[in-house]
Amino acid sequence: MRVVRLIEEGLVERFREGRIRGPIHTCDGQEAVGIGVTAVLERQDLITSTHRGHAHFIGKGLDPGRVLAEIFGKETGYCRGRAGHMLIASAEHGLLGGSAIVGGALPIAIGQALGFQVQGSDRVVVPFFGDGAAHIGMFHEALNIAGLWKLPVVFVCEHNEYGLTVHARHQSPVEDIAVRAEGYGMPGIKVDGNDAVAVYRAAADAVAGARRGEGPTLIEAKTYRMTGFSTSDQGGYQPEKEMAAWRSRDPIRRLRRALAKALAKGRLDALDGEAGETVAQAFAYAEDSPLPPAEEAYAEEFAPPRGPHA
Amino acid sequence: MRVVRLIEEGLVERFREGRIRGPIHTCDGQEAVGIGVTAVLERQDLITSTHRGHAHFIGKGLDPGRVLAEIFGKETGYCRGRAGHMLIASAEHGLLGGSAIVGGALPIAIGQALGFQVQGSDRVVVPFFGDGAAHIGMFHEALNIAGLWKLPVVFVCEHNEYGLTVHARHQSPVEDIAVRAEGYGMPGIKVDGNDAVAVYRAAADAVAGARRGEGPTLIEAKTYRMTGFSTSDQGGYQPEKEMAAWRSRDPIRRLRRALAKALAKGRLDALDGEAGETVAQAFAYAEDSPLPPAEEAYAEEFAPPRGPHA
Amino acid sequence: MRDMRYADALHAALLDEMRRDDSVVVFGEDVGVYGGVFKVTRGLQAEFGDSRVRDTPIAEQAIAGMAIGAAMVGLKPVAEIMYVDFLPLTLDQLINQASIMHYVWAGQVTLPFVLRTQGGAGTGGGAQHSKSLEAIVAHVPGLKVVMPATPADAKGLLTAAIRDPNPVIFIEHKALYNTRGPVPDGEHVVPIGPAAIARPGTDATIVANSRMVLESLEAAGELAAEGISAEVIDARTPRPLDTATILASVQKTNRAVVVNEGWRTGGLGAEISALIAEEAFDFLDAPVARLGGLDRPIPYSEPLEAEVLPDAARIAAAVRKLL
Amino acid sequence: MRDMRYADALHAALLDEMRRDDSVVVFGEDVGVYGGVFKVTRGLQAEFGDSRVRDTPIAEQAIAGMAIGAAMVGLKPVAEIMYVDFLPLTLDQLINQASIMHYVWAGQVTLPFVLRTQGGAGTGGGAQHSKSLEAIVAHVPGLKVVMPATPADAKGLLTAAIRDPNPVIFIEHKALYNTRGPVPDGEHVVPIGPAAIARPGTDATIVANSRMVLESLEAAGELAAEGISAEVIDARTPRPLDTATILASVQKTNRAVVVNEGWRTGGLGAEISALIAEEAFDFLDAPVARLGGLDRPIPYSEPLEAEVLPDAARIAAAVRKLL
Ligand SMILES: Cc1ncc(C[n+]2csc(CCOP(=O)(O)OP(=O)(O)O)c2C)c(N)n1
Ligand SMILES: Cc1ncc(C[n+]2csc(CCOP(=O)(O)OP(=O)(O)O)c2C)c(N)n1
Ligand SMILES: [Mg+2]
Ligand SMILES: [Mg+2]
Repeated sequence: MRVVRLIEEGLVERFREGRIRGPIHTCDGQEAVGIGVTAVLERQDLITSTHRGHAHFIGKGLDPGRVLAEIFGKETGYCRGRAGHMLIASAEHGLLGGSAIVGGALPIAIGQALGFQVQGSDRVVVPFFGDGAAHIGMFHEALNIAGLWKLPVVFVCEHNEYGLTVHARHQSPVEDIAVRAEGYGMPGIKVDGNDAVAVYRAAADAVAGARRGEGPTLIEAKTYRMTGFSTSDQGGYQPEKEMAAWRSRDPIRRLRRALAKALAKGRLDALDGEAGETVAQAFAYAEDSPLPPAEEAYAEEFAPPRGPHA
Repeated sequence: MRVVRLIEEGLVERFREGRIRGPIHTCDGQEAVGIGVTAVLERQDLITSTHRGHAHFIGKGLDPGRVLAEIFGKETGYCRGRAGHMLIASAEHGLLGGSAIVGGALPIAIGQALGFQVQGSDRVVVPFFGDGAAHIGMFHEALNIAGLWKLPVVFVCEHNEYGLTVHARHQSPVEDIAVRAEGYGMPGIKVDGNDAVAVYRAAADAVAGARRGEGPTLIEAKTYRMTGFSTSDQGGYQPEKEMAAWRSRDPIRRLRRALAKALAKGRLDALDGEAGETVAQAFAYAEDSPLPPAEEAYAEEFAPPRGPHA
Repeated sequence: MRDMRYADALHAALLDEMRRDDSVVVFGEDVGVYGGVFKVTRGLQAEFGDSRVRDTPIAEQAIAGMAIGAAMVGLKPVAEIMYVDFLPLTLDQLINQASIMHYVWAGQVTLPFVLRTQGGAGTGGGAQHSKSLEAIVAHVPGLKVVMPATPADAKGLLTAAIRDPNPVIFIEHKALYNTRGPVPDGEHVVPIGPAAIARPGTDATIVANSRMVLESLEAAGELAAEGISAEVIDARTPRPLDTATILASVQKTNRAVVVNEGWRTGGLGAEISALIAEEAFDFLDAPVARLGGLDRPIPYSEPLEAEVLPDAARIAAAVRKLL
Repeated sequence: MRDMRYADALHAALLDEMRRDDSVVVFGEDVGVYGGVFKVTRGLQAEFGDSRVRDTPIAEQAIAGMAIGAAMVGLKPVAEIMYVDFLPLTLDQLINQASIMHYVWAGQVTLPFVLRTQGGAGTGGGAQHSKSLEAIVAHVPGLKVVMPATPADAKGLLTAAIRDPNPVIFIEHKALYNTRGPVPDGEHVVPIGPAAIARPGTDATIVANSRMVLESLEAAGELAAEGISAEVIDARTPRPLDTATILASVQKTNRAVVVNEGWRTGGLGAEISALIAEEAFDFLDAPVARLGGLDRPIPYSEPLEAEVLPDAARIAAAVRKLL
């Protein structure tokens, strides 16, 4: 979580200095969800991510340097600079992948799960999505089919109270997305999304169930986006009081307090130091990497055929 | 209901003789839903219909002769033969309109209701749709928004146990669509769709509530399609026992039994006779009407502008 | 060679590929128990079971998305969208997801799936069940678009599509399912890309696809009786388009008629007409004639529907006018 | 005349029309409290209230459907789809519903709604936030498609679109919002249909739209310095397309370059190139040159993104090659 936070702070700083193109969507305040859930997964399990994916990337084991390189549009990025900050994928880490179409990865995630079911594999798919995505049609189609076929999926809704700038109460008449699970024949679990341990426990149960073939679960993690929608956010719609209340629930400080009881004081500081080091190296790597040459734009439109007997 | 049944019998017969083009989707067995619900509505209330709309058309007061003329592709049809059997609309009767895209009219229906709400009108919109339509994304988006904005809509799901050929149990993990209403902040009502009086009562309550500004209701009418999906249905998937069980619950015979207690015997026979007469005349009108001339295909692509100060 | 119905040729391709390769799966609305509304998937669920052959709910966005996801993890899905008219429901998944992934993720994934669908008018389906929407998908880089006109191509191109590592939108024509023609025995693969010369000729080139190939062949027959030799090119894969074959033909005949059932404005014919005039300008003795569907929704009534579609008589007339 | 930003000109049109006509309503994602991600709808909710100006959930299919339904009962909705990349989600509603109703229902309803959206690349939005998809909607009979290039047209065409009794897909360009230009004071209506002659010339015709008009004007400026007089036509309404103005220009200049930011294959340029070659064949001294976006998903990295887009240098080069 510390790595994620530091990466985002570094990105926002560099964006302000005009050194990155795209707006940066930080998951500042919601790190516990991505980190808590991915901690449960095996490398061969898949996740799909969103425009707000830094915790997912780091949690799933991607190299921070190559993540940053992609965000900087560099040749050494996971997708050679073609994807950018919102669409990062790393097949070897089971991230397939980022998507900046709200809800757009949900139908794909159930397709991946369908694949695992047909193959008789015990791999599991975890699509992350926001509260705003819970009102788009693709959500409905995907959850209905997942419930119907008992697909090995754990749907993780990061409920951070806002769509882009519109509060959840103006997006839906129901406060909890989890109540919809009943209409899809699956359990709906509400969890404190700022409590990494609680998130981990809920995800562990759901993933284990999915792995055993018991079908999908909808997990709704209640959390909050502390620093606005993205770096292009002009603000003005998140009440200061609300923000202050959530700031006091910062998931990193909470986890730190919990760990402080179990670990020696020095250990935590050492971990923080390592995180700082990792992130500094990652930025250096990304910034020193070359941009792709313009000719790479002409890369093949299609994958080459696999021959007549593919 | 008798008129609807006779119309469909006449259409199926003529389709078999090769005198109509399109496959005919009968609502044979489900007439009580369309008739029971529309009986509650005022002329200025709107309905949207489906590919299976004969009860809706007749219930909303359209002239059977002009309905049939449209189905025959005649110039005297409600849409001059351009719409055909699945897309009939009659603005003056508040049918806007048929749609053969499953679920496709739901977003439009809430738009109509939005219009009435903005205008401060007490008109109500009733979109009809099938159980199969309850799993498509547009259903979800429409119900969420209707619940959120408390739009004057009554959603009527005609649950006839099948999509096209696939049983409801292979389309969704939940038996009752009505359970989903909770996820949209609206009441979900289950009603015996083969009981015209029960349907009428449920619709009357829901429509009155919507008219008073209390927001939408989802009504799920449980019924059955007695004669297959359409005249192009090759059958083989509806178990004979299931069909027989439902045949004994024929809504027309049920209503007749109920009315027999209240009305003199002769009165019912007279009504039947009138229905037969009406339908015979309607077919004669439709069959005698001319086809549109080929040049009509070039009718204007766009509505003419209304001038700079429209 | 065996004489087969177009629908049966498609069925044979599915059956052969499913037997050959366990990773081929079929899903869509009514494709399982019922065997598809055009019966192309009949019997597959009985043979391969309900894991590999699944009836889905009515959820086109999910059908497309599942094809993408399942392809990513190693299946070769052949998903069905019942009518091309419902393809717009899938376009977010096709345009924003399927089409970009191979390129944007720098080759990390391939998406070997086929979306089978069928389009076209002529049977009174009305404005929501008769359209030809190939121009929309053929505009999108990263998607292949295939439209067989004959039973042999139906089998051979569907086989190639299933084996192709890219998303293939495979558009059949509802009025062709009952047409018959010879189909080679055994394995029959028609590569995606090359156009076919459906009838050689020397005086004018007619470029058509799908059902319009049949109308063009009929027109060419009529013209032959008048001493006019028309070459008919079947542009059976609108994307990638075989520009070489089209241009070579026009360079020989110096005249071209382009025919497509979709709406004329902005249709496939626009691309082909522009291509010819841009690349074979010096060879053209007359402007390209472009026939397409009338720019209106497809009306239901028989005389109206007939009026909006190109046909052999109009194609022949267009050729005569060029000479 | 007042010098205005393109975004402000759009805002002014909305404000004026909402004041003039109570039936004009605005809805879409983030258009209310926040005033739109490009701030075009800022302040409208404060002035007109949250019944006429509504933030919607993220539900593009419903947004399009609501525009249709509300228009049917007498409102004039101006709905917003935040990025044209999300337009595919609305295409079922546009193609199967909005586009057919006036014709198929024989004039019983009109659908006076506007779907505002914005497209185009150049800002690092990546493959899902940079596309130009006008060719898809411009192919569909019954839809009007409008793409203003200047602040004056932004105001005048949006006003006309709101008053038009037909569905209008109004496509802005994200890289134009901050451009400035003179806008006539008071009521300013630019009719939908006619193209504009953005710069008169005699040696070659450049047909462009949206941001490519600016690139074309820059190219024409460069060319003028070399003694080449290029006429720049702004095909600002792709549907209905003003064929007369385009053809008249080519008949005068005898040479044409067609430029569009969307993918070249099957793009708007294909229709315009085909049109010119078909209808002005005898006037052409050289084949039409067609420039479009490279047929690839739009890549994120700056050097790659720049490479896939047409620009002034390439347009000027194409003109030189024709002469
Ligand atoms: C289909 C679609 N509609 C709209 C957008 C624009 N958009 C990007 S993020 C966003 C808000 C998403 O809200 P939520 O799902 O809650 O995610 P959060 O940003 O809160 O993490 C919107 C509307 C989009 N990217 N895709
Ligand atoms: C979007 C869409 N998908 C598929 C179809 C094909 N189709 C027509 S009716 C139908 C079944 C609809 O089931 P249901 O909603 O229960 O209505 P019913 O026919 O039972 O009245 C299907 C799949 C369609 N018309 N539209
Ligand atoms: Mg959110
Ligand atoms: Mg049904």
